[in-house]
Amino acid sequence: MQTSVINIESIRKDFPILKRKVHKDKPLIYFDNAATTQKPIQVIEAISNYYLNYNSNIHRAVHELAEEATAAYENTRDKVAKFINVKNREEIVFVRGTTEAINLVTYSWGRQNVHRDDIIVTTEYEHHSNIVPWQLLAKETGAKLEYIGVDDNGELILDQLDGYLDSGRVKIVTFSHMSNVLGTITKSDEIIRKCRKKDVRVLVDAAQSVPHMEVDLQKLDCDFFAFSAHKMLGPTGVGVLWAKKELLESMSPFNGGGDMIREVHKYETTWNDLPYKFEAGTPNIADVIGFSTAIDYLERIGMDKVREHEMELTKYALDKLSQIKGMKLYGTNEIAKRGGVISFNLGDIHPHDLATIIDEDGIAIRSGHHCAQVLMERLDVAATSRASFYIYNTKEEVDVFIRSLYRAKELFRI
Amino acid sequence: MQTSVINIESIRKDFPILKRKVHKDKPLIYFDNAATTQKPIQVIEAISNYYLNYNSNIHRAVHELAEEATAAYENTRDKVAKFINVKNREEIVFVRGTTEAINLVTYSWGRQNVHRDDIIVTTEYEHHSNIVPWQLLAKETGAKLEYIGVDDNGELILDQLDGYLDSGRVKIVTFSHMSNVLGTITKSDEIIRKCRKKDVRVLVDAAQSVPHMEVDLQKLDCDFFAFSAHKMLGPTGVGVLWAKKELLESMSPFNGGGDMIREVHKYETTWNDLPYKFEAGTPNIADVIGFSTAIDYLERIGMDKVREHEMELTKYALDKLSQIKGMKLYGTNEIAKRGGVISFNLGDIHPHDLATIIDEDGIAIRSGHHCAQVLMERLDVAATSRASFYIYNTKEEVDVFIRSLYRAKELFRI
Amino acid sequence: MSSADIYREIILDYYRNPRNYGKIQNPDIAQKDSNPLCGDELEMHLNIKDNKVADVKFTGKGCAISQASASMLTELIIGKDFEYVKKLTKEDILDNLGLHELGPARIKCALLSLKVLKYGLYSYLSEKLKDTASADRIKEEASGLY
Amino acid sequence: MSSADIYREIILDYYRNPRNYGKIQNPDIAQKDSNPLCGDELEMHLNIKDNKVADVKFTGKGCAISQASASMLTELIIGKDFEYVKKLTKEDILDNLGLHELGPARIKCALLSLKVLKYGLYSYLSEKLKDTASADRIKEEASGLY
Ligand SMILES: Cc1ncc(COP(=O)(O)O)c(C=O)c1O
Ligand SMILES: Cc1ncc(COP(=O)(O)O)c(C=O)c1O
Repeated sequence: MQTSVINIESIRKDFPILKRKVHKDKPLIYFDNAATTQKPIQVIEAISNYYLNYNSNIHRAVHELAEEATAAYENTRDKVAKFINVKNREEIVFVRGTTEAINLVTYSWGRQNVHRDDIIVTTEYEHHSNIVPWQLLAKETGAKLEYIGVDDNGELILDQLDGYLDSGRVKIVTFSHMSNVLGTITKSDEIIRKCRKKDVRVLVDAAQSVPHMEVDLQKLDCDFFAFSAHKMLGPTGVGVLWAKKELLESMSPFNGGGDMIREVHKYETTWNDLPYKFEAGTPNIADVIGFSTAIDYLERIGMDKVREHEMELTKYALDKLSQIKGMKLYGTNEIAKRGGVISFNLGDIHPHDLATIIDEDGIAIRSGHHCAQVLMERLDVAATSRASFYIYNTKEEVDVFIRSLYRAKELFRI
Repeated sequence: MQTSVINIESIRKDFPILKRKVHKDKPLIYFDNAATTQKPIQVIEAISNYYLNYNSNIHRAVHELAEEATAAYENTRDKVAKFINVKNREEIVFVRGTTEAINLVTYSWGRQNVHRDDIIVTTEYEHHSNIVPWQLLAKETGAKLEYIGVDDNGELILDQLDGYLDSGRVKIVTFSHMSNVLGTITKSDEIIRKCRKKDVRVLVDAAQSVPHMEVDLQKLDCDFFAFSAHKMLGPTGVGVLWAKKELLESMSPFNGGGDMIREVHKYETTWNDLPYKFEAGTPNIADVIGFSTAIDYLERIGMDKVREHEMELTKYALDKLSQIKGMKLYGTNEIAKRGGVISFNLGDIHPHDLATIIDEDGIAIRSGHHCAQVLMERLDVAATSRASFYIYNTKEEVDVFIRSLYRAKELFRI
Repeated sequence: MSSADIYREIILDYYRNPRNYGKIQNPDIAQKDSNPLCGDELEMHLNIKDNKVADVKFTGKGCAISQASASMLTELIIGKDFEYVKKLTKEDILDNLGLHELGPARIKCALLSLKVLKYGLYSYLSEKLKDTASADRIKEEASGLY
Repeated sequence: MSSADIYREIILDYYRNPRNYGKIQNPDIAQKDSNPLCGDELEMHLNIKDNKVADVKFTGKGCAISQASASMLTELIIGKDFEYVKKLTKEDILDNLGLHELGPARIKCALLSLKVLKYGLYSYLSEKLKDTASADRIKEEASGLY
């Protein structure tokens, strides 16, 4: 029972973990993709292959291994640039993940550009990674942090942005391209258009969008853009910060150390060219190289197909879920406005209890606050359960999931 | 021709890359271990195994994959604690590498504790990673950066430290446990004793020591300690910051984001317990797990044996090198005072040219400033060539290296 | 253990109808904690009289395991000697709940209330009774619980 | 290419006895750069008269390839039309050196002097001649060299 758009049977063969059993004999149903995705064998082998055949530190040596490793590492940069359609490869900075990317911006750009009484605007549906760094910056600089609210359909109340912008004191607006709890796809174009008019900077947290839909940075006219490899078939420990060249050039470095310098003297140092100025120390070479293969994999499927598949699956799941008595679903039910992330609560079953119960049936979902406690407060819940899909998930798996939810209801006698 | 202490034949079998040929038909001789080491098959397989069988995000989910991944990730923390003999596992913070570890300290501890006119003491033989972050901190706070000089034997002139300490204004002394250029093993005990008397903090950059000798943090009474997995058979993208609990507790966080928080509210946030307060965002899970296997591997050999083997090899190489006319060797020739890192210059052959020539013979060495430009200025050279050894290197390889140096001399007609 | 074993009638009952839920005015011990990984919160209030637990109440939000565990813990200690409370172990709690072999994530839910209790005792012992030796031991126990 | 092909007599001669090594007092163009990866440094000075390279000198430290390349570049352009210099390409330099198929790390050594020259031309064109169109093109070329 696959969706109509992609050949899931052949895709699933590339993911050896999907053959494993959990709790002795239950086939794994992995619905925790918003947390991290599984990796195709091609990515796993690309990493091994690096270590088996051309492992070396990069950039500074002239021996053959170093040249091969450097070429492969830098090749990923080109691939990322193409994947999100940016012109200048030197605008792609490799970091550990979305979290580090955003912290790089708050430390390097923020401390230079945000001052007392300035306003930083974020939203109520942000991941902690896009709240806490700004709180730290606000505390250090005396700036104010303001939130765009979320309406009952799970969408941002953009009128509130107008109010903030009218103050003339907003320095940056930062928001997630897609909510990791509600699945809402943010109306980025509208926000960016408004910000452009007031010359306000925009950061897009794309941790949940780049893995699941086509993104074109030459159309999306933001200033900073961050995402993680591990949420898009890639290895853990790699992420990307993209920023406009002029901005990166104007920013002081974040971490100091090897590779990011031009000349070090005892009391003064000059910086290397972009993007190296922001890549201090030995980077995560093997995993950056592995990430390249993940992008290849997604490109071969086609991001439009990935999106279509997830829409079909999400619609299928929402239809079935909404028929369960006692089911509370969060976020919009307009499929075009959301990604393949479904948050819910079932009766008075606490999400942790629910996750434990359905884990017994082999189903991995996430339960808790999903690093979005501000949103939990807004929704007035302590936690939700969250199922999130990716290219290897099937309608059949959704059926097993639904049956497991009925079992949970029985156990809780509701 | 192996050294007397370890069974190299059997070790070499674990490193598949050593079977590869470079420049068509030359067996690889890898002498660039100070930059990064090769990885045994066990480590490579541990990483694959994670992705093939239990890849999941950690700490926050209750499903079986997440529990397995969390246990394996946290198990590495225990292993690291034991390896460097620290009592409290929560003092082990995983970072990307030594560079990030030191930056974490300068940002989190430094900005809280270092003020205008305070003195930060470093040394002339530091890696850029242990200079540039302190320069950035000094610039921000108005503190002064002072250097302990290096004598002609390649050792620190510790009298100079006394002078700085007498000023009563020193806040921290930071030095590498072993120089990555000269191989000098720093007299850490003496430095630390002096600092303790004046209640001055000490950071030890252990990037070159932990991989090559036994380290016991209950004896070495420093405050901060940093090293990288990739220089000790482990994967790229993982490093360790160890610091005393009281210090970590007193420090404000570095990066903000998921996992490092206790409770996030719109305008205020509380921090998670140690060590999580300093591990923001999805960590490099796979590679932390792989690192554990690297430690197992080293423990099986025994760090005393690793050290002995390298001493024997270094002595062998130094003897042969010093017989080459026109050879300039840097650093002490007392084997007990140095590690397996040999920097040299041969006649007027520039190190890059030398590296290119011997690369043709399959030998990978490093040439350049080795991220130690301050030391290059002190030595009054633009660059050196550097050969550095590890457990899989043999005397036979040293012989090939020596022959290749004679070929370089011929090519340069010296 | 399987869900059917965990979510027995009695656990669900304590989850839905928690005994000793609420707060005490001017308690001798008031302690609060949360589990940063799942967001569960728990606060315990105790009154100590004549070396006995004269009253105990809790408030919190969280899963069935953490709430039932907290509620059952209050019942376990009310009226008991202070010494008894000081000696409570992880195993006592799990026995009392009838929950064993919980996974590493869920065992935290079961033990959150004991952790809160122990930290409360620690403050009480060190600040009010000036018994630093016992206090330190209990703090150690609390931080090593999970 | 093999070392024997790279380190020919002529390259070593230019490395050891660099022609046009030194500085010019009050040069029309003075440009400096370093290769952050290997630490090689290079500075070029030029005088332009009647649309011709009247004089050119360089100083620097680095490997045989980078120093020989710089020295041979000065010889190549001295006395030449300004237009000729503006049009110099990567291939011209490598032809002149007789070095082809250098690896990605070493090709930077061979091209550092051309990069410095182009950045120098860029400043001269944009600041002194106000020819922003040519200047921008040359800057683009310089930054795309390697
Ligand atoms: C002494 C020393 N310190 C710091 C570093 C930086 O380590 P990393 O690049 O892994 O951050 C290195 C190695 O590059 C080193 O040799
Ligand atoms: C919307 C969003 N932003 C940021 C993050 C943080 O990403 P990472 O943990 O890879 O740094 C995540 C995922 O955890 C996310 O979903």
